[in-house]
Amino acid sequence: MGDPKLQTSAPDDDIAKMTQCDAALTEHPAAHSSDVFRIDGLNVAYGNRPALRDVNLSVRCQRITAIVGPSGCGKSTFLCVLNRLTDLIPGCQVSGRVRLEGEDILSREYDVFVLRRRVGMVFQKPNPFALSIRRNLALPLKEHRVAANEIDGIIELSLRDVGLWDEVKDRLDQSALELSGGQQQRLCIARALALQPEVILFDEPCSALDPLAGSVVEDLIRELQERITVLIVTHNLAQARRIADDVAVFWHGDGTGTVIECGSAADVFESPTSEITAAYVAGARG
Amino acid sequence: MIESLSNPLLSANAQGWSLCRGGCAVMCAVLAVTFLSGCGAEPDSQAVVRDNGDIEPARGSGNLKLSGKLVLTGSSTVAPLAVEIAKRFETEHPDVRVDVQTGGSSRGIADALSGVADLGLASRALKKDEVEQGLVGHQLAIDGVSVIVNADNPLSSLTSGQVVQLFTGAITNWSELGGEDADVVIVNKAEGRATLEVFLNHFGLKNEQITADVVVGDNQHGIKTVAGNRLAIGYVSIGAAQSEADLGTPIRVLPVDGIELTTENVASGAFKITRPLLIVSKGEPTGLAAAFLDYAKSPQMHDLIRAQGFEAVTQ
Amino acid sequence: MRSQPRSAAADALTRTAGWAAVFVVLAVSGWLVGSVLGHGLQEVSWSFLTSEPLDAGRNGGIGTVLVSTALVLSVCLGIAVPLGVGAAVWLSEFARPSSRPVALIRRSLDLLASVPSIVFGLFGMVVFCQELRLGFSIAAGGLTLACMILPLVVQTTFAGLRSVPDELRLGAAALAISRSTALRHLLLPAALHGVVVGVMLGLGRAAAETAALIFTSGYVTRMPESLLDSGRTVSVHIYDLAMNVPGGEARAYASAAVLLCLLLIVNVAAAVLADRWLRHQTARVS
Amino acid sequence: MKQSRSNSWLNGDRWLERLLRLAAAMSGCLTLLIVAFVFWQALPALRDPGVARFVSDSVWRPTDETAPQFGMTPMLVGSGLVTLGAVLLATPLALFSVIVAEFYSSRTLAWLLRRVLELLNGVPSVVFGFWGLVVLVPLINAWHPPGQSLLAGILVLTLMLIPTVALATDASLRAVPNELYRSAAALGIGRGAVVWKLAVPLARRGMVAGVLLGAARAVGETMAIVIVCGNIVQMPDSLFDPVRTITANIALEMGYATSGHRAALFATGLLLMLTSSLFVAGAGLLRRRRGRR
Repeated sequence: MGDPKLQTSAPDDDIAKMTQCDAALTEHPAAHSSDVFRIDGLNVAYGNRPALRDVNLSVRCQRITAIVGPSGCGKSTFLCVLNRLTDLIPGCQVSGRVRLEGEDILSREYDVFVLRRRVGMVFQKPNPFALSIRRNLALPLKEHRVAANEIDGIIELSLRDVGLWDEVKDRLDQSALELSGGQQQRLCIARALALQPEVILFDEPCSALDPLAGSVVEDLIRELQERITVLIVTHNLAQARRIADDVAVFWHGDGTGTVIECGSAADVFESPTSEITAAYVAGARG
Repeated sequence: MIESLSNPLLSANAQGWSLCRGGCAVMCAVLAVTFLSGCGAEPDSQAVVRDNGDIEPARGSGNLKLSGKLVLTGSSTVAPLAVEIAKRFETEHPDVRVDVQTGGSSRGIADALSGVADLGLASRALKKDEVEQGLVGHQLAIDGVSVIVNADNPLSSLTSGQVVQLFTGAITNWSELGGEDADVVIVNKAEGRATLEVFLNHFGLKNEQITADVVVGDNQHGIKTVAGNRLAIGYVSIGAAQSEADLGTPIRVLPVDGIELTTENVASGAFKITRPLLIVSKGEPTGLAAAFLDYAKSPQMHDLIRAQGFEAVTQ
Repeated sequence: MRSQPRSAAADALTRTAGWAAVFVVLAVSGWLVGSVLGHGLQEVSWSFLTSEPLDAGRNGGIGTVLVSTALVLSVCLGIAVPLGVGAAVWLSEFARPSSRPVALIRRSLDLLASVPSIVFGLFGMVVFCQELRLGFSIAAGGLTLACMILPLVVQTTFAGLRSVPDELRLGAAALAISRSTALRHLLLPAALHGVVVGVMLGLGRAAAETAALIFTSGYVTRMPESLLDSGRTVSVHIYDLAMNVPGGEARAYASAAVLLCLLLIVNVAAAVLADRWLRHQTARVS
Repeated sequence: MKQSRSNSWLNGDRWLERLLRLAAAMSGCLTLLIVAFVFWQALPALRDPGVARFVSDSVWRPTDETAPQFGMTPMLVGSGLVTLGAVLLATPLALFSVIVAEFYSSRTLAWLLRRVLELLNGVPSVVFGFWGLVVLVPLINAWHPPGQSLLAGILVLTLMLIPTVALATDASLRAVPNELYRSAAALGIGRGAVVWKLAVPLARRGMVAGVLLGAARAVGETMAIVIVCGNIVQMPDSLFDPVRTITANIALEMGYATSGHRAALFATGLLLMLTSSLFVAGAGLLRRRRGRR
């Protein structure tokens, strides 16, 4: 994976996969060859307190899947399971099966470093490191043994991808903390993109930004969809309607979250099967 | 949440006992390594001294080449003097190293007994049980104990009886002795100090009879306390008191029973509140230790002894 | 803290109380430090700094004593800093916070901090000088001091690391950055002030220590030839002159003034270096 | 190929972890070693007069040939009072100074303050004691003799604690990222609120650590206390009464103590460590309970 050749060839693989992608909605929970993630019977608990119960979901390749639902229903926890950031939380127990292209990522043998490289993540609050803009991107690249002579190229490419290059190309060696909030968030996305992930998880990426910066990030996410599978947690139903191909609605009962509805955005928003979903998305309509 | 997130851990479970065991093992290993290196270093200190046992006839003569290392530990009162003697000894015998360490008379005695030190330093006479264990005291110098008051105190002398009354609380106000109308502040020495024992013995007191207001440790501590308190009365080593008074520290040495507390009076025995300053050896010393002891007791050392405010013993 | 004063009033109160506190602290420290320097500096000369003590310290200088001090402190910091920072990093970044070893180690370090220094001295004397046959030596003194300042280094470094926000750790993990890299480039720089403060506090305490050293590194004023030689440190020298040598007060002040000046130089150097390193870390071109 | 590479990263981490764990374990074991050492030295006294006598005897007279007495309570109280007083005085002074340095002052003054505190931290305790004896004690004496007193001890110790508490607090305040303050200011939150509701809670851990370290230093401090506290073994009735702390007692008598007396001194040291560890444990419990609420 660290081999630059492999990296440059990765997009080709993605294109190949895209051609296999079925435009039709995947029937839940049936298997589908184009599914990136298949989650079966996922349970998560913090100590004795269950947080997610029996989550079943498939995530389609090169689509934007929006995860919506009220606060505290385990959406962010769910994202953290997908790149095993849950490992970092003491007392967090995860059971069930989460398969990334057929491989069970929850198994002990599965290498989390490989997983996190394949599945990038962007957080709600921009979290650039207290380093220069350049080093923010270079540090993870070096960590993944990307050849030194390629790093500058990848940095430029990634910054161009997020539309930041022209804004920062003259001050790459200044602290990333001097950027504005929106710029910081785009830097974080660029940082994730630089590692050529197959999937990017967004945890409410726009909610800490002003509306203008938020819409820039939103547009960016929509562009990414052409190359990468996107999972996005959002409170903003309007945003979900604007960008999502598929939608999964999380709800909580007895303090435990679960998926109550999933499907294409059109289906979920226009003809929800569950009454709760109907009531919930009514907010988005109104 | 912050609390619960606060320790990122990639499934590395810390097992308490294996941890402790590992730690102990490493600790032992480290100790062992240091131990070995310590052993390696030892011969050039102790063994040489032992070698010197063979040239014992050289006692006291500076002509014969002495070499090796001598360790002296003990009384903080004697230590500065011992350092000066050691320095002079080293210049005469360039291959000899004499290390002086402090820590109190009891330590000097204990170290001489256990062999940690070649010679011990003590600022009091040996007790009976210490002599029974084979310790020999070699008197290096003599030190007097004098009563001191603040320089503002109008008193010019005291009788033994007055000292006893003051320290036992029979007199609590300076006006009873013709001073100002204020409470006396008694400065006593801490348990175990040689000065305390000498003082108590001389006046026939017991420590629990003394109604102390302040308890001090070292001589300088007592001097500074009396210097800073108009109403204080205490007792300290005479050499220290005199040299401080000469330097302008606001204290005054009070003659007791009319005997001026000069070092000459101490030397002649006219002044009786005295204590011996000893070098202690286990059995009769041999080799380097004996050479050093003879040197220390020789009359050439008298200037050093007086420079430290003590009185030399004239035999 | 629990009361919720109105912001403006709280601000004014905090400001007043704060400046009062600063005034008290500066005034009293100034008084103390000023009186030491005032009494001491007039005695300080080049020959005082380079020559050997004479006449129990009343004459001569403190050259050999300074050398011994430097050696004892080097041994002490050379052991306590790696050990202490390492332990703090493990406690903060690797161990579970509620696990028994962590609680045990932290509790025991708290206990260690309250051991009277004279007990450390006796411990050092028995363990390092006698059992390990180091004798009265600079090595034994340094080891004893290392034991003494260890809690200080661990606790301040630990506190510094714990104040680093967890987003940084999650962000690094999401980019599949290994913990060694995250520590070196992200966490330790962020906690640098804690580490530096820990080391500085430890250094100051070690330089100021008397009781523990009288029993271990000893009282000898000769120029040390190796770490196995006994050597008197400045604070032991000050103690001896002030409390044990009649007429030693002037030289005690002079030695204290020298000690303070040296500490000031070391502290300023450390502060400047830490700042510069932080800036360098931010801006370094990869 | 993926596997082997990533495993090498993991191995790096694993080795680092082992190394660090070793460091932590060694630190822990060191304490065990010291406690064991003190216990071993104190054992004769724990056996012979026995622990009960430490509390039940009314006076401390360990060298009496006929009826030695081993009452440690007044000295334990002395240690406790001196520590308590110094911590109560030093904590607000340190905390407020640090807050000023961080939020209210120019960078130059903050820098200066930090250097002064570091300098103060490196002043040998004998210098504190000497200064206290020459300057502070005569002042107190003029007010209420004999001057060497609980109060003098508390004041000198306060001065010694301020750097420890302040610098530890400062370090954790500075570790709170600046944007946090900036964003709070941007939201129109006043500085007072930023300080008390944002910065102080975030840096709480460092503060508590600082105060605990300071308290521990206060408990263990010897030289300065010996010089200014007067060292009379008694229950003080007022701030102006002299007291003897356990550490002062050890320092005063250890150099002159033999066998049984020496063991008794170690026993006082052990008692001191146990008491202070109980307090630390109690503080920890309190913290945890409040954290849960």
